Amino acid sequence: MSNLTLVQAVNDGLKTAMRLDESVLVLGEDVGPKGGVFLATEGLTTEFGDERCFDTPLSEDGIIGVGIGLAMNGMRPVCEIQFQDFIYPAFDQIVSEAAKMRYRSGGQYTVPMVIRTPYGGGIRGGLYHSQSGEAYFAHTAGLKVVVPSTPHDAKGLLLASIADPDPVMFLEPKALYRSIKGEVPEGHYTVDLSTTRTVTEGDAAVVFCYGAMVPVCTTAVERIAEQRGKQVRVVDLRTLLPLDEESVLDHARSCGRVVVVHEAPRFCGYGAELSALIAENVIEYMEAPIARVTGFDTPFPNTLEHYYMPDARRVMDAIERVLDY
Amino acid sequence: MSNLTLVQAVNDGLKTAMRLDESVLVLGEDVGPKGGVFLATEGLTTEFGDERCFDTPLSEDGIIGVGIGLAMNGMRPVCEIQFQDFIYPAFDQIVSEAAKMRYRSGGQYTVPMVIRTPYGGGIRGGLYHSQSGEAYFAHTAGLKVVVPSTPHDAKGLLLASIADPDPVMFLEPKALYRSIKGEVPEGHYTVDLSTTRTVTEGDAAVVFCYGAMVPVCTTAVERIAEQRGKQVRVVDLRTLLPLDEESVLDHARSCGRVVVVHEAPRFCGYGAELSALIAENVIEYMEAPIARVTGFDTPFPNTLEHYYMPDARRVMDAIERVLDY
Amino acid sequence: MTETLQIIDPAGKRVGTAPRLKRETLLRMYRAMVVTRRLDDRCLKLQRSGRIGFSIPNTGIEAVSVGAAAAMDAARDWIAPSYRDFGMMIYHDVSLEAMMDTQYGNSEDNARGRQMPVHFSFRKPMPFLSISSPIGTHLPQAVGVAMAMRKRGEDGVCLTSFGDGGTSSLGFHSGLNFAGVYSAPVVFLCQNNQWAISCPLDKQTASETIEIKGEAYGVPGIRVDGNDVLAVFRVVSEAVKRARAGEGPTLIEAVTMRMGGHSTSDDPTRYVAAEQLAEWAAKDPLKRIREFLLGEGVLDPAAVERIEAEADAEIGAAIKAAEAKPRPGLDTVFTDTYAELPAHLRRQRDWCIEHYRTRGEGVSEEGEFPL
Amino acid sequence: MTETLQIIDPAGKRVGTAPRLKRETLLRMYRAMVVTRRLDDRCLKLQRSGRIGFSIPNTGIEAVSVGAAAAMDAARDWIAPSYRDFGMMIYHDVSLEAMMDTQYGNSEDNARGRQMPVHFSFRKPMPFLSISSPIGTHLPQAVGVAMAMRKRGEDGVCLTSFGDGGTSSLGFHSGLNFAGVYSAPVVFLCQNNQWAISCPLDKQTASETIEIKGEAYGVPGIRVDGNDVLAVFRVVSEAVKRARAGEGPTLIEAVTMRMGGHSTSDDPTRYVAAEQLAEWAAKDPLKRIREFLLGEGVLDPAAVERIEAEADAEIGAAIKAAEAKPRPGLDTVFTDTYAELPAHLRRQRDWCIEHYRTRGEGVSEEGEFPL
Ligand SMILES: Cc1ncc(C[n+]2csc(CCOP(=O)(O)OP(=O)(O)O)c2C)c(N)n1
Ligand SMILES: Cc1ncc(C[n+]2csc(CCOP(=O)(O)OP(=O)(O)O)c2C)c(N)n1
Ligand SMILES: [Mg+2]
Ligand SMILES: [Mg+2]
Repeated sequence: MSNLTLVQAVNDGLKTAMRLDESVLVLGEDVGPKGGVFLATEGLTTEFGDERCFDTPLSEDGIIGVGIGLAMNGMRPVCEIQFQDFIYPAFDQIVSEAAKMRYRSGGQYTVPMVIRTPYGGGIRGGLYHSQSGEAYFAHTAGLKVVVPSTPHDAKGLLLASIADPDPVMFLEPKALYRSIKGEVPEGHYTVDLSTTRTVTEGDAAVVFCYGAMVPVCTTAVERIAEQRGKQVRVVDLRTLLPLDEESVLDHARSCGRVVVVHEAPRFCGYGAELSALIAENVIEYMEAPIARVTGFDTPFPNTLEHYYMPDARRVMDAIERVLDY
Repeated sequence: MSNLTLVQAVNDGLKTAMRLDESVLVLGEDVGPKGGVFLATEGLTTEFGDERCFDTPLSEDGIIGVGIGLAMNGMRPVCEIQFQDFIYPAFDQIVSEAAKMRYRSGGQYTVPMVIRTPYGGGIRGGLYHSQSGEAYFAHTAGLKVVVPSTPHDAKGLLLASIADPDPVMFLEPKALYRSIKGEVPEGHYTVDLSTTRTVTEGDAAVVFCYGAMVPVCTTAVERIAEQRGKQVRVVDLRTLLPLDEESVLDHARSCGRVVVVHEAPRFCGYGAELSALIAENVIEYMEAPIARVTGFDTPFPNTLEHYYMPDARRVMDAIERVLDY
Repeated sequence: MTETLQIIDPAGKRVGTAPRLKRETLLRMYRAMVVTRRLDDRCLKLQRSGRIGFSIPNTGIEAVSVGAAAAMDAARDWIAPSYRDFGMMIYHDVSLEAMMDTQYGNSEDNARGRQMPVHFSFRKPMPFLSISSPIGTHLPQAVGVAMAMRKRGEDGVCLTSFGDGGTSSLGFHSGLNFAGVYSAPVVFLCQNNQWAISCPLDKQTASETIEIKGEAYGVPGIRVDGNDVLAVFRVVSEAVKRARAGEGPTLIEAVTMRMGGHSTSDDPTRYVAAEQLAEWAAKDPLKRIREFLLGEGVLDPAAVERIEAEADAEIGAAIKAAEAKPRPGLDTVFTDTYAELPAHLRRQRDWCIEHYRTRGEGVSEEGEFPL
Repeated sequence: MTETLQIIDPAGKRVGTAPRLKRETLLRMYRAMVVTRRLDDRCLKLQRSGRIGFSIPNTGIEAVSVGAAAAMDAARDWIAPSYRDFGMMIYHDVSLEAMMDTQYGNSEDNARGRQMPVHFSFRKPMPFLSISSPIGTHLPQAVGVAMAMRKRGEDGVCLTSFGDGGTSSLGFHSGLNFAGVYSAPVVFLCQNNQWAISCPLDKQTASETIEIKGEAYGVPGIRVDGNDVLAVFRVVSEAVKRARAGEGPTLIEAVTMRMGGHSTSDDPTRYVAAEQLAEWAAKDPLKRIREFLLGEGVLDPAAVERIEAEADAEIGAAIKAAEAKPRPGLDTVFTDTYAELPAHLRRQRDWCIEHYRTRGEGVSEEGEFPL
């Protein structure tokens, strides 16, 4: 066990995978000598050489396209996209190619590739260093979408993603990169994909969240507990696709009151799918409207980013709304 | 009035706009002498010359990027993307640039541009000539997303979109291009964006749909009326973003039973937002689960496409489920 | 203007030094071109008669596909073809029945009937990367495939083929750039057939040639007569040799002409001038190699007839076999989305199969459907 | 190797024919370079002291921005700059206060505090296209801007600037290709400053030069000493002349060096060798033009001091003014998403303003926030 930040846990996960498996490669912009703009790949080129961790030209299309080729021919590429906001030049390679290769070739060609990228607000990055695009990927059949919220899960989910036979979008909450530390086991271990984590117990209501919103929601339910003595459950989804739908429906059924939280814009955001699943399968158990706490349906601002992003107080308001309904 | 197919109505709309406004331009692959692969731009180069309707190199990124530049400098470009499946190379220009230009420049630069593209299944096009990607765009603040389902609306909504000061994704249901005809007024008229259309009256339940699913849903409710004497309302959303939420909530409230239909994959599809809106605002009026009838969460197949796409019978099953709940 | 390598002139006369090739190799190339020409023709007819949904004309470009494929070693190389490369698979003895299974999208189609016709995907006898509709996406993928071999210390090469329109795609730019930077063992083969659907070359790019685009990436370029199968074979062989030796990628521009429509959905008379077709008809690649081989005594009129007759028989048999196969099972709509069906897809599959069973339409596993 | 145009050598001696320029123009260029150098320095200090969030070092590249901007006509041309082009706006008299408003993201920032610092956007005194973070997206946009002028029969030209890393982007490929095909009046200016964050030029592309990439698009390319403001001015002026005359686009490679970090978040000592910096320090563009103008008698030591003092005063005043302005109002989170606020955004705005009012945080219109 060692006490690591989330970004150190990612770095540890990459090193662990590369030590165990020669075919694991890391590529992306500035991942080499510089170690990545957030230092997630620090030391990899030194330890594994520039054949296994290498800088690429400034082309996300190239990074993912080449990654797909490497993956189809026996390698396990881990591609870094410097900011999730800059992934769109590669959208075609991800959505048209990586996600559909197995299907369209009847399994003859497959893409065991991980795409790591920091997402979300909180660093004063404005429109293009703050986005949360998970819904674009969660709507894309053939992809898996993973979002860790603790150092332990970051390493365990990353190792599970690298071992996965299909392409995985690994979205890292950059707001948590250095703001939280946690115990991380040495060496290799995995956290199963498509499993949720119950962060706090309680059945007055359930809050579904992921990534950087997990600590925000935890703070909110702690205050609710203090102020109203009500125990609210927080569930960290961890894998957005394929989602553990049974778990979501069980939590919703047993609590009867649901709040869904994410920092991405609301309209057609990931939270909509959670609400829809519940409204379609367990609506009869709902004792209140299904509330959403999200970013606004605008681009991401800079000076006022903290008024854009959901915070504990906004989550508390929603919890109180469903409790008092 | 003249009786036109949907694709002829689009062509008529383009000619009408180009005759009235010098600044309206049409660009895209094969839109010139060939008249577009679906003939939507037939005759434009002949009538308006190749300065106003011109073929482009094979680059969607270029088509949209150049279109944005034309729009920022006083033109009203109408860009054609040959199939919606091929729009992803331009995803960055659409999502990062067109959608955010007004916001990030404080309104100094704006993008009055229309992106026309045929979407959806039904022509045996397999993975890459059948997709329905509306949810990707509906989740993108700054865009408008319009989907016509009749020749009359196709022309009227297209003219409204061309006149709109913001970028509009104009998704044309290719399955309806020639399969339906309808009366279309001569000359210029518009159908307001962000307004829905009630296709059939009734209050036993309401079916929300758009594009190629509208006739499918209409057939389904007719059969339901015959077989069970229940009148079910069909609402054609027409504009997916900004959605007329009040109208959706009113219909849901007054019917109490809701079915949402689209051919795109279900998970994080557009239907999820409709369910979420209802579950958040009028859940107390719901007398049954909110049912979704959609394509499956897989890529789009070819030989078996008719088993992938929702048809009247699948919509009927869902209506009966909510009626009998 | 860069000169264009030619070995056999349109009349079939030798004008350059032909590569030293065994008699069998020459016949194998010729045979592949004959089969390609005739299979293409049959597919167009099958489409017109409504028995298959779609096809892509290959007439006029056979020398590019076959000449290039002949330069590749099935034992260690990969090919990432375009959709207009029937000849590559045919040269490497992919079974015509397997190809027709994809044309019909039947239960034995490698792509399980999920892709449109002509979107082939084979692993044997050598890897033919799954063909995609989006243009150019396979170029950076080919670079990755090639880099993987280098990283493992193998000496394989990846050949990737695309059209003149493909040079405008994202994948061309990122593919050539990455290949140049990493000196990847890739051969980029541009089948310059003058048209991208209705877009003529001069509206596609203002560059003097396509071959010259290699300069932008530090990738040597060369231009070859695409209707001269021996010339194509030679330049691709030389590029493969360089790549194997670790000397990096090459961009080859094979100048030819699309003699048919873009696809069975296209009407080229709307935009292709009759003169252009006539001019190119005189340079027909198949006639050219036939005349050459007859002159060299490799072929005689009897052999010509025999090869054509064998080709027709083989094609006929393949069509008959493919047509007899049922449609894929309903479960193939769901399988291969992931390695394993996740819970939500299991539910969707079970619902789907049950739904259509109650409708009396389609039984999953057996793949039988009422007409 | 293509030769690189130079007019003034590092010592400030004339080695080529200088463009005929009025005294005032020379002084205006010099002044703009001085202001750029000093404003850049102040912004880095403001960031270190936490008064602004971020900035982009401009030191070393001033001659590229200023020389190019000086070739543009504010009355009819457009500029689509990169984020490392302070000098372009400064040359064209964009007010330093307006620039600092963006650096602070205050209530008078043109971008309403929505963008990060250095993402400028101006309409006056001439159009400076809104700067985006995504690399290369503005190239095809610049082509569209230029095409619009042609279609209206205007003779305006659009200058667009980007870095060496930008040549790998989608926008470089589509922008140059479309410009070549439509012969659009665009000047593509690559500020080759040797680095893309930590990626050196030879890992960015294997091409011999960047200028040569024009060949791939039929766009003439030329290479110029980017630390020689007169040489940059001359090649850009010639390219503008061609473009105005309807002779189409040009690709210019201005060879220079990024003397600071990529941004205030970057530590270049991790990857840039001290030798490289020393070598380029000797070629400093500002010192070079100063020596030249002193030699020409256009400047004297007193004028040098005066110009620097004036610059500092102006910069100080701009910072003081910008810092005094409040943050933007809460409603600016919602406005400008569309021309008019749609119903759902009106609801979200009203909820937001009400929510934070009850929390005692922030009153919309007035834009006042408790610290
Ligand atoms: C990204 C993308 N855009 C558009 C299309 C539609 N399309 C299919 S083939 C084609 C032309 C391709 O021309 P070329 O690359 O020269 O190949 P050829 O068909 O001539 O062999 C186009 C535009 C596509 N398949 N993919
Ligand atoms: C599409 C995209 N990918 C990655 C980035 C992150 N990034 C910002 S600047 C930069 C390097 C740009 O280098 P260059 O084009 O040479 O311009 P310079 O900074 O040297 O002026 C990178 C990789 C980005 N902004 N956009
Ligand atoms: Mg072609
Ligand atoms: Mg640079």
